[in-house]
Amino acid sequence: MLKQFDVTKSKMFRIMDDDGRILSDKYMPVIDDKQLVKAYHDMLFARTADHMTVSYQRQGRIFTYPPNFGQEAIHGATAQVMRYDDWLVPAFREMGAWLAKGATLKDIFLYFMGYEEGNSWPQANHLLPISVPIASQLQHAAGIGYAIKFKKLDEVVFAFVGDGGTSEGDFHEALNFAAVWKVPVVFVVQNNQFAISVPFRMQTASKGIAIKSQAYGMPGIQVDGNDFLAMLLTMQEASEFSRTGNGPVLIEAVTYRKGAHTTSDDPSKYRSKEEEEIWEKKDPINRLRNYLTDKGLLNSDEEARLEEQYRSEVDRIFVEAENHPAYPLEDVFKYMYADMPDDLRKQMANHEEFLRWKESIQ
Amino acid sequence: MLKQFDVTKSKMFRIMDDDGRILSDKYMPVIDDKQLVKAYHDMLFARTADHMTVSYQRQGRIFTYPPNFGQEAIHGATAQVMRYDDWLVPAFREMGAWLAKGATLKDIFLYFMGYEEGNSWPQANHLLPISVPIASQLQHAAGIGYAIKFKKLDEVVFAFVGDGGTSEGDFHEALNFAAVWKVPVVFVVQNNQFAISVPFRMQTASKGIAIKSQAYGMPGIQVDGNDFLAMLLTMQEASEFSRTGNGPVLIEAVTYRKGAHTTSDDPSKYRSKEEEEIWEKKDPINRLRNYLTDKGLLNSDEEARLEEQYRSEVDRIFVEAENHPAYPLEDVFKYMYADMPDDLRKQMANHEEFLRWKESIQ
Amino acid sequence: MKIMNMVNAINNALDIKLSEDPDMVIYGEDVGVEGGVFRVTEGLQQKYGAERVFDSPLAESAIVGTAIGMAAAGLRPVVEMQFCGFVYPAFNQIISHLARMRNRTRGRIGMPVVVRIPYGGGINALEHHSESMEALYAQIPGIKVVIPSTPADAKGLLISAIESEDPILFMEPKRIYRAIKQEVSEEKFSIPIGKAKVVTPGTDVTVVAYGAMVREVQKALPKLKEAGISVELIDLRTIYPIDKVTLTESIRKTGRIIFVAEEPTSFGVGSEIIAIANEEAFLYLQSPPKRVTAFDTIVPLPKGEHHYMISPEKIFYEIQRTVNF
Amino acid sequence: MKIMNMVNAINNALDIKLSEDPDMVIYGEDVGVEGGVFRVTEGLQQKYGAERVFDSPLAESAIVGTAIGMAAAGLRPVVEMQFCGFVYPAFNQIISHLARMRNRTRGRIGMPVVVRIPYGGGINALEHHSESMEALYAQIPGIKVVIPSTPADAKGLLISAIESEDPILFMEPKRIYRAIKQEVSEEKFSIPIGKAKVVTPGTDVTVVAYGAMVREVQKALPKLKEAGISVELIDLRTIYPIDKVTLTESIRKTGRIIFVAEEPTSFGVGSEIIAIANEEAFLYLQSPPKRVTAFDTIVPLPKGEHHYMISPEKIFYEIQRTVNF
Ligand SMILES: Cc1ncc(C[n+]2csc(CCOP(=O)(O)OP(=O)(O)O)c2C)c(N)n1
Ligand SMILES: Cc1ncc(C[n+]2csc(CCOP(=O)(O)OP(=O)(O)O)c2C)c(N)n1
Ligand SMILES: [Mg+2]
Ligand SMILES: [Mg+2]
Repeated sequence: MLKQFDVTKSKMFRIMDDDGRILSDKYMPVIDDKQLVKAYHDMLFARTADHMTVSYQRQGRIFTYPPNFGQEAIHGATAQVMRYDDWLVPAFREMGAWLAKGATLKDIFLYFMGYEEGNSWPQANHLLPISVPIASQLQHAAGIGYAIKFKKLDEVVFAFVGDGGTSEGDFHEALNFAAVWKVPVVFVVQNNQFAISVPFRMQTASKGIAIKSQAYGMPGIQVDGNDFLAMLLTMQEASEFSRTGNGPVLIEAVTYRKGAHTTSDDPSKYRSKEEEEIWEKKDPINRLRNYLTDKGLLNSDEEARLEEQYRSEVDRIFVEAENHPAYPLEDVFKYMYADMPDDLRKQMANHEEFLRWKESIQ
Repeated sequence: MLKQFDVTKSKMFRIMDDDGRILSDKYMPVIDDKQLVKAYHDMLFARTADHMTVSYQRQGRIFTYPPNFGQEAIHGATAQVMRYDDWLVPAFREMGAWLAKGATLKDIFLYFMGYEEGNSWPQANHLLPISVPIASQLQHAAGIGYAIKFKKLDEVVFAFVGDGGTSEGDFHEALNFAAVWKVPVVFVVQNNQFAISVPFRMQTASKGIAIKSQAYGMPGIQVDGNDFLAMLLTMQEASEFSRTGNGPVLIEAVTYRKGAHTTSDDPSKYRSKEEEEIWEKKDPINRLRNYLTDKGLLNSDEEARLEEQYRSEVDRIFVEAENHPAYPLEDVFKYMYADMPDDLRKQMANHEEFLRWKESIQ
Repeated sequence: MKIMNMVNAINNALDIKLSEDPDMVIYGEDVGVEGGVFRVTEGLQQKYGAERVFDSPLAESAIVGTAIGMAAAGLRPVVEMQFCGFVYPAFNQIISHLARMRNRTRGRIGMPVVVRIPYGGGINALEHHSESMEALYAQIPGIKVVIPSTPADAKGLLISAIESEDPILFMEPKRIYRAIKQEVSEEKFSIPIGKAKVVTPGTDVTVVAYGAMVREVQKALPKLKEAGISVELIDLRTIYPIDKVTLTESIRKTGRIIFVAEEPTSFGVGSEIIAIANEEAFLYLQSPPKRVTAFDTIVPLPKGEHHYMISPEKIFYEIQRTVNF
Repeated sequence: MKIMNMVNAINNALDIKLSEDPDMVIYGEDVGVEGGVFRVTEGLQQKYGAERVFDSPLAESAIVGTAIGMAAAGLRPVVEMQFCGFVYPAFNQIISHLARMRNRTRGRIGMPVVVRIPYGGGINALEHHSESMEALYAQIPGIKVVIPSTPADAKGLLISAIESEDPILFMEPKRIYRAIKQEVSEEKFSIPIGKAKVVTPGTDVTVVAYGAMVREVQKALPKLKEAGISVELIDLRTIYPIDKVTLTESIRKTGRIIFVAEEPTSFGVGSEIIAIANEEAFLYLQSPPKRVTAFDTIVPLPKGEHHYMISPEKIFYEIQRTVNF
């Protein structure tokens, strides 16, 4: 598909319709049924965790959190193609992909509870931390790509950014460097139609994002990001393309941020219920469920049981995270440099002296 | 031409061949003979001034200077379309365009002699100063475009940048903003094949620069920047397009930096004589001269006389600039803020005290 | 008079200036339809239209960069950087052009641009949302840096900033956006840039603060009074140019100076305050000028932020130690 | 031993480390084929190939940004910013990632990256080519800032910088790139980061300088000696973390401190030096610590630069006044 796709003309690549029925099986990803069901279950788990995180936030048990609701197929497809040695360079809204790369849900909770530890992901291989400054992480991806090529390794980088992020200069520079260096980076833009309150049409006057690949001389493709099968095929082809030394690829995954921007945001201020309803019909999990059900691969009883199981698993992990030890003073200083400079040591000692005084007067 | 040009397919737009013969008169700019000859003379004047500036620099009479040699047709064409109220947003290699916008040669000399005054251009209307941080000035152009649209004025902005400059994030952001806002900015990239020593092919993997317009949903065109007629038609159409409310345009003017990057640079370190000779044959002034001679519009005696006249005029102006009064201490402080803060006043007074002491001990 | 918090007061200042000056425009990420992530510009697009108050694409460099062009062409842009941690993509435009255009053109092109920057910690935010890096900006020749500490000051200073012919970074202590409410006149008034304010006169020690830290110092005042220490609290209001006259007078009177801020200790505004104390009042100093400032570390995520933030207890503790030096 | 200027010495340090460490790469604008606009990397591409020493597209943010990625993936990039005035597009990558990656990942991903920055005035350059904004960087928690003042120091400090696990901004005083020549060993040696050097011991006054200003102070020394003033000249070498031990010892001994630098006066390294003098040696100070620094203005273009640059005469004048305080 990637080869056939003409960013100046082709329509968004889809395999299934909004109801999960195959539109055309000309291009179908290779994946066995078991794996397909597993992918679906992983997406379900991610959604469950996501929903529960939002409610933990409402309960005041966690700080600001950016929901992933509605974008799970993108992460689920990424999960299927990422190998152990491949790299994942996140923005901040790809929970399913982090989990697939080896991040633990507990770490993710710790992070949004306010511990840096939760962003260090010791169990994960080749996973960069969450990156908040929009689009800046794409340059890291290009650099990792260079290192891979330099060391002649069999690895690919998957780098994420949002539609809003494509407006930043760092997006441009990262794609340009990756293309000039011809390094293995798959750039995935989650075009979820909004950058906080700003709709996509105010972000750029171009016909979508995939076409921006022309500016860098790399292939691009616009794909229905809520269509798991199309997304999977695209990721398979893109990663294969990059892995075999052809340089970077730009994927525009068209989706919708069904939730709020973060838990501090109220989308009703800037978008209509009607619009939300239109997108409700394109929900990626529903579509995949329909497809799998039609294929006789799902059993609704089991699914109810699974969801129940997921909920209690998530909750158990969350409570575990909540019982994480307090943040020691030393941790503020300890990781600033490889060796702590005297100055920092002294600032810490002075603060400890103050704390002793404070204790003494109480 | 702009409408017909397909950035993904069309070949570079040319009207004349390397010898100044018309390849096809399907697209010809409207310009009367007298004006055409004047344009040629202006280019000749700019080249004379440029060459002489380089030799002043060699004589140690001026500091670092970036030669314009070889790129005169771009500036000459711009000169023809810019109106009094239009804006010119320079990079640092468009001398002919600055002069056309009302900058005096004396000011230009003052600037490269090391006076800020030479960058203030009091005689020019709507001319921004020379901008050294690559590509940053394009954002100013987009902002001016917004102001023009906001105030419903009949003005266009001409903004310049080099091929190297297209790699900067600011280039991307500026074009994106201008396109989203649909403001009247003609972005002119002088693709002179080099960014100092770095050849264009190492700057981007895309098929040229015009195609980058696709990323912003604006029209783009690749034009032979050494072909005055093609350049003029392109500038006419682009400015007309922008002036009538259609938003920005991206022009890639393909040219060659025949001289060094600046007077501190030595191109023999990074490019071949053969390459230089190939481009020598495409010299914009020679081509226009051939064309005009064929049309019987030039007279070689007169040209010799003119060149002589230009040389003495340039030299007179240069000597005038050399006799510019010394840079007063106050000028270091005076323009920092609308009103000088006490602190600066005091720093100046302290320095004056030191100077008095220094004088006293001598 | 009306009860306003700082968000209301800033909104009110913007409203007044928008209605007065047809060339003023406001833009930035989410400032239009949504009215800003902190709701500071709420209602202004409805009132003045989407040509004067609008959302921009997500690119800080271009937000400042285009404001420079607009100012050159006669508009008066007031732009918002969404958080202090996201100004950096615009750093080049700020330092290379916004701060330099007037000087570069020998006064021909001034830069009447206001860049609003919510800054500072204490709101349990994500990474990059809590920094206090005002010293980075204060040291850039060609711009001015203003920080209000109350709703009324925010209004008066912002009106001055918008009317200034020079570029102003207007840093808003988001921690007290809604925490302090006071009566603020709905009429137009302005407070001069470059003048500090003596919040509480005193005789034993000069305490210099600004932004959210003024309130933290105030919280420590009763206990200090109890301890018999008379504090002269100065709200700097403008970080550059610093009001050395007010500072010097106070230090010469009290002989002691303590600087309280959220910023990291080294190479900060506090260093400059100490330098000023030395240059202007060396012979009056009875104890070493003291910085009560944050560690030279990155602001910890919320679970560690209490270690980092300056508390009234710490202010009390350090002031007492300085006075007993 | 071989006679080297600073360009030779830096080139030699890069050469030694390239030959030692196969994971080290060098890139930036014009550093490959051309060997850099100052010829600092000359010959290295020929020797080590275009995969290890190469030209990048023109984009500072991506130069630093990709270096961050390379470091995360096990390379050791040494990148060049062409001039001090062109670092700013990379400011976001420096402050938001380079300085923070280690802390953000609780030590899991370190950033062994060196960013070389030719800086400072006195070379009759175009706008933006003469700035000394080291304080901007020194105040960023998470990076270190190193500035050599001689060829040998440049070599030894750069070798330490490349071997450091922390990100280093290595600022090179371009004015003395070729002006100072000295014997430098061709062998590998390193000079520790974070340690200042007592260049000339003395008793009356401590003078702190770095970079090109060390030489300017040295030019003033004979006259000062004539005037009976014994100067202890300290070359800071590292701007962050500052060697407070050496500084404090010296100030306690001399009782007087003068800071000499090309940077603007306010909010600079000098402010921090004064703060340190106060915090560490208040009771020893016999006169106000003094900054002999540039105006709080933009560096003038060449015709005005003599007003701005610090001269040996001015250094003499200010030292004499301080000692006679
Ligand atoms: C450089 C920078 N500017 C502003 C912000 C504040 N901010 C956080 S998310 C966001 C919108 C991002 O939109 P998009 O890239 O579409 O990603 P999405 O949130 O939709 O996943 C903004 C403006 C930031 N984090 N970084
Ligand atoms: C932001 C920035 N980085 C680096 C430089 C140094 N520099 C000056 S000109 C130049 C090359 C510019 O190449 P190009 O854009 O093609 O313009 P040309 O010089 O060819 O006209 C460089 C790297 C600069 N001026 N600004
Ligand atoms: Mg989005
Ligand atoms: Mg060029």
